[in-house]
Amino acid sequence: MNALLDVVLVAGLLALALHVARARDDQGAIVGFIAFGFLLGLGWVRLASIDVALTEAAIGGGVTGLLLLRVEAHTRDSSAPDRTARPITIAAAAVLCIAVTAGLAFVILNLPSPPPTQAPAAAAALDATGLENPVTAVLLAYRALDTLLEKVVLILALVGVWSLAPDHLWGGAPELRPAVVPEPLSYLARVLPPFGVLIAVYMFWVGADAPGGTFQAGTILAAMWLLVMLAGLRAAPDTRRVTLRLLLIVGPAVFLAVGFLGFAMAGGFLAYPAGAAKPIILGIEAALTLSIAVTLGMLVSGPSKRAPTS
Amino acid sequence: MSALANAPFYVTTSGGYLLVLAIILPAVAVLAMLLVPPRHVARIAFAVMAAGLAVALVIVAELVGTGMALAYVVGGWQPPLGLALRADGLSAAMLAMTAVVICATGLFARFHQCLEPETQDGRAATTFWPLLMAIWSALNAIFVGEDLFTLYVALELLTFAAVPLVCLDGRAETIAAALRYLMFALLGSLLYLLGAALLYGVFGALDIHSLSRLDGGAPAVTVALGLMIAGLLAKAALFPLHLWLPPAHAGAPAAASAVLSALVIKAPVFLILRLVLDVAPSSAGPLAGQIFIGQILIGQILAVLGASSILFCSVMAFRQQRLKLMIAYSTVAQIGYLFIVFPLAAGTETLPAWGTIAWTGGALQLVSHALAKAAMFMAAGAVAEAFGHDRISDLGGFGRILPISALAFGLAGLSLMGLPPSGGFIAKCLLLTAAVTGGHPWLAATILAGGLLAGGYVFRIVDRALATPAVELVARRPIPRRLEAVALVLALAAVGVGFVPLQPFGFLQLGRPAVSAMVAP
Amino acid sequence: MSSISNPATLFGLCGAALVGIGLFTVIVHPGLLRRIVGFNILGAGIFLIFGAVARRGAGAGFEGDPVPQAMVITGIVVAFSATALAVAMLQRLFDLTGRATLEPPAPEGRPGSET
Amino acid sequence: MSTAGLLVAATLLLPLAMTALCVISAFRARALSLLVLAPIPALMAALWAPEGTLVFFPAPFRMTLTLDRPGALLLGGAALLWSAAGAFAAAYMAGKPRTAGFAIWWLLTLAGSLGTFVVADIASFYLVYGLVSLAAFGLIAHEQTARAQHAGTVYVVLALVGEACLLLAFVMLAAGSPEANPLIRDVVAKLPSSPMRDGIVALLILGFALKMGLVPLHVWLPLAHPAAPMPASAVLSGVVVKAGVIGLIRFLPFDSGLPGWGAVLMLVGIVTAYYGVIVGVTQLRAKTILAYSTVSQMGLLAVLLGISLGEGDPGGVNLVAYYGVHHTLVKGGLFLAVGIVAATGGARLRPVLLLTAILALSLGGLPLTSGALAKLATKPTLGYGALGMAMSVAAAGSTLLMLHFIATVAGDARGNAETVAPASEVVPWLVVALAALVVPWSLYPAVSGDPALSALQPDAIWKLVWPMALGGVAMLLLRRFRAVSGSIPEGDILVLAERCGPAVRRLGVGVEHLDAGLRRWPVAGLLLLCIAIALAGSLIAWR
Repeated sequence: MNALLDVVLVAGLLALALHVARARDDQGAIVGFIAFGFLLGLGWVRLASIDVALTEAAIGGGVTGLLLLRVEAHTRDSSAPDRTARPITIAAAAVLCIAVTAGLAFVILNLPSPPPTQAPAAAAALDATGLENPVTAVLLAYRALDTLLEKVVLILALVGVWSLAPDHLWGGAPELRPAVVPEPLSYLARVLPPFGVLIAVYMFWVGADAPGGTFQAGTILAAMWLLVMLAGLRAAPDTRRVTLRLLLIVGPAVFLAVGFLGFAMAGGFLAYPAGAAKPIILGIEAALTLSIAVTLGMLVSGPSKRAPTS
Repeated sequence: MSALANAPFYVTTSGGYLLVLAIILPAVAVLAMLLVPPRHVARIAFAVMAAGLAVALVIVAELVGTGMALAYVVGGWQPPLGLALRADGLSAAMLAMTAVVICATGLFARFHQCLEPETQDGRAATTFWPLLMAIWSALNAIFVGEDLFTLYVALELLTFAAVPLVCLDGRAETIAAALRYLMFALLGSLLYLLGAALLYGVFGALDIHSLSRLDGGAPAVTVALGLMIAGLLAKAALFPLHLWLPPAHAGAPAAASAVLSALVIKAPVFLILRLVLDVAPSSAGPLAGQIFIGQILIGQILAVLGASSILFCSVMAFRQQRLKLMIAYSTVAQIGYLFIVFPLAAGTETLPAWGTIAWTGGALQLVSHALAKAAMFMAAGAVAEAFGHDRISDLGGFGRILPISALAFGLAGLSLMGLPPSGGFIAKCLLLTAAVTGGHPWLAATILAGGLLAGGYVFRIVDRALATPAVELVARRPIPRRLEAVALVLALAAVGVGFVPLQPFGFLQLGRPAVSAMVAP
Repeated sequence: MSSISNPATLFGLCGAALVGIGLFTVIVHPGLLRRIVGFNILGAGIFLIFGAVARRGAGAGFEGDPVPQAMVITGIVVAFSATALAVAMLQRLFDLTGRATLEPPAPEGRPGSET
Repeated sequence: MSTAGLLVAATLLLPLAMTALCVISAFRARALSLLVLAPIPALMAALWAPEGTLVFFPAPFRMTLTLDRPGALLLGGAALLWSAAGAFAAAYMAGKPRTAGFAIWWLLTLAGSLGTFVVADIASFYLVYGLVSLAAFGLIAHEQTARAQHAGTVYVVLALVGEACLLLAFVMLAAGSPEANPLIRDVVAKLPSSPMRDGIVALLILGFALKMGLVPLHVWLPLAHPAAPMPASAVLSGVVVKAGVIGLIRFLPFDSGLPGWGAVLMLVGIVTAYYGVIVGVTQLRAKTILAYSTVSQMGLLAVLLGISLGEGDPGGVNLVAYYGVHHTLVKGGLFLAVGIVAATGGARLRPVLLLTAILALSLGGLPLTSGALAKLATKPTLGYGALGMAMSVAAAGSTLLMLHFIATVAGDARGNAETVAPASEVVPWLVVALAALVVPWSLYPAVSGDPALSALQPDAIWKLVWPMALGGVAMLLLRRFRAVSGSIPEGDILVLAERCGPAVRRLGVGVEHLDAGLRRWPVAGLLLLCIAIALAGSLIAWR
């Protein structure tokens, strides 16, 4: 039964991916991609990675889809002729891509057995962190440096997006509200956010011990904020507002501060004092959740569209 | 696993925390810059530059003092579960070079910004600094990172910092160039990530030390390495994957071009070096007396690409009508030299790759090209600033108006041509010696032809600098001496590298296995 | 040789196919927006291969190796950052030129043209 | 370091220091008038430093200097000409634009040129050789006329090719040595047993022949030497070509000899000696005629070098150096003379032309002049067989060429106004001319082993006179064939090479097209996949 479900899932994923590759118009391709994202989330459930499944559904399907739809709507009246590639290019690309896929399939079918894994090592070290969810432990303890760098990546992407504003608008606010706000959107934006915030807080809280965590929670918060801004209930803030900037960096800053405190208190950068690891990690996660929510929201909002106030 | 394998390889050394600082200090600066008002951003940058330069120099001093690699186990979690940082001689040299070029670029950018006080606190000027700091952080992470996934994140950080720099002026052409750069770099990093996934599937670990000790017998390893190296080649813009580099590097502001051409493309090259030497299937390894055939095959493919890059892009550089495009094509050509190192530095039973003169030559080429190319882009920036354009044919006599820039360009050109006394000369001399003694006549011919073509395109500019045009060239605005002086200092540094000894350089072998017996005095 | 009915292998193979489809879209499609979607498909394929590797590494009471799972989460964030940056640049390019492609309207193959 | 050592070191360091001082604008403004001083340490070193002086520079400069017999001979002559030409330049260039730049290029060329005579290690030789080669570009292109630009371009291209040949040769030479930067004499001693011997020697000859201007690599010389300002022409034609001569002296294994390569060098030399004359007599401009004369004379030196190399006679190089000194001073004097004649008119013209004629005919072997001594000194080496005869006929050719030169100069001066060249130009010229006539006498006994008076024997004089007479007759014949003059363009076969220009340009355009194609997105993407598959595939194939 499960095997059948898997096959159907895989078939659906491949069909949707092919649809994205072949669709005539971008809008259809993006709708297909959003569906692909949610299907992929199911696939991750089947791979027993609930953490990833939540992230994939929130980001891959949700926020990325929103981002793509917005830009598609913006650039739709592109008058440039949609030149298609020459047949020879298509044929060569098809051959090479099939070759790559075949090579990968060969490797995947021949992966060593028994499979090498860090699961035992991760489990053995879990006690020292006081956490129950090993993925959170990897993200915030064992490989905390990766996560820290990743947060810098996120912020830097935002710096890059903001740098695309025209000079006279720099520092101003982005504009999300469409010319006409559809009634259902307006309604949803009024009703959903309280629930969203609740779910986010829950996810953040259980993240230490069960699937879920800072990134998933942050994404849901971001989605709620975006909804409010899209419906025009609240305007997007000026990108140079100090409060906004503070919220952006509070997560990474707390993370870094804890890292440096590790020098003094736990004998090394990003080391946690024995016994106090869990509360410290929760503190970092709380700050990160806020920052992620704000960063994602601003990333989707794009560069400034209005001159800064005052 | 033997008992030896159970002893942790990575042990935090006394100066190990410096490696953390090298990565984190610029990252702290990025965060701080977001918070403060625009007028303070540059101050933070200069404070961090001073500190970062000191850190890099202390790392070098520490390495020389102890004669051992620096290492740091982050958070105390041993790899492969946790992450480690490590700096051997080559890494330390890269760190120091990066620090010097970043600091020079910072000064240049500041002087440049001072030319237009009204935009000094504007978008482009303010955004420049966090991007520069992020590049620094990413480069340092790449030079000392030991985990392939950390390196992936650092590579992406590097790309996301470099791309906005390209289109900082906000013109449509530069945005198109930046977008092309972003997309091709993304293609490259995804291929790299794909390879990393396969390697994890085979080994269950991604730290370079674990990978280097495991048997690379599985075909998965070869597929993974092929994907990763190809992905990195795309990011290094080696011919024929250089589509993005000329418009991107030529369109960026002068200070940004200097960093992009001098440093950013060196990061993937550095990683390829590590993959080929440390991860590529050495099967039984040198101890069993086998020559690493896998490395040799990869090396030959890379050398063919490198040689084509040298010849093809040197001709392209010669054909350019715009100064900055010429310098950009010259970058692609000069990167080629770093890839012909692979067959030349093929190690033997008794002499590991890093004990060969070609290894030293390659490292010197990397450093001297970074210094010379940064100097060249800065000089070109001063020229473009003074005359409002960089059309080579209309620059006749610019040497009389901007003598310091012309001198900097000429000295940097000396290094690119491989003429003495310069770092480029020593590098190419060592590579040529390796090619001659190792029986690679085609590579020797390529090195010489590349030098000739470089001579051609450099002299074209020098000739313009000395020319007397029919219509006297007039500077649009005066260029402050200190702006030009930064370029000159870097060019002099490139020449100064020429005074290192002409032999395998002991410092570059520090922290590499089995060198204690063969470090040259 | 692992059994195909094993979900790890099946999804791994699916990932391989997605990589191929993603690469094809990225290379062949002239529209920038579609290329960005292609990158996301390519990324999804890679993450699925990570997922297959993670699933195979189940043990010690976990249903998968947590290390690659964490890597996927980090990877998704990075991929999203890339998408956001690319989309913003595409939008700006469109605002400035009215084009959503990098190819110029003129016939291709002209020397010096930015193709 | 001994005084002699200091002098040798100062040979190189003083001009470099003066160049560095040009950073200061006050010094830069006066640099031109100080040019005369720059070669003084070299002159003193050549006169007083004992043979075999060795100087080691401390690390990291890895430079070793030495002074041996041929080096000292050439160094002395070169330093004298540099100094006098410097004094001449101070007067000649005064008031002209861009003198500071001229002085800087002059000092750099000077440092490199004198350096080639004294450095002893390979890397430093390449350094100073590169310096003289590339800095000379600044002198050649100085006047910025279309001619000068063209000459400069041709010069740089060929100079870079020469550098590349030499770099490869030096690397191959040093490859067998345990030291990274060995002394030249150490590696040359091992050259005959090197497995890459023939390749190395071929590259050495190619590289240095380019600098000397041996046919067919002489094309840059008749373009470049006349293009420079007068004093620069003098040093380019007088001294800078000697960098090639000293290179061959230093790097070819004269101790053991290489008969095959000796013959090659000799053959090239004979061809060059005649070729220079034949093309030279068709030329219309005085400076170009002198440049072709330099080509011809360098051919003679190549013959001498070839004989020494073939016979393994290390003493032969002293003779080469002796002949080189003679040529340095005479050719320098002649180029300066062109400047003096152009600035002189009326009654003063006659003595000036007379001295010019004596100098010119000295190249043909006029008795009592340095040319006579040089020809006599080389006679025993050349022998009295076919080779000796061929060289005597070449001397006749030199006479012919010089008569053509005198006629041209005198013709150019016919319309000169009644003026007198300034003393500040005439004095340096007289010094060079005097030195050209006197110095070889003092060196003759040491080099030839005969007393100087032996050069006054009747049979010695006869050996010199008949070729000159032959040259004179040829000149009379030449006058009849007016069609000859101007029939061959400057740089002769270069014109043929430049026909290839369009083809090269087409190649460049082709490369651009290819680049545009490769840089298209789908193409680059496909290539990326190809490379990935090739990298992975090559490894799998190996398994």
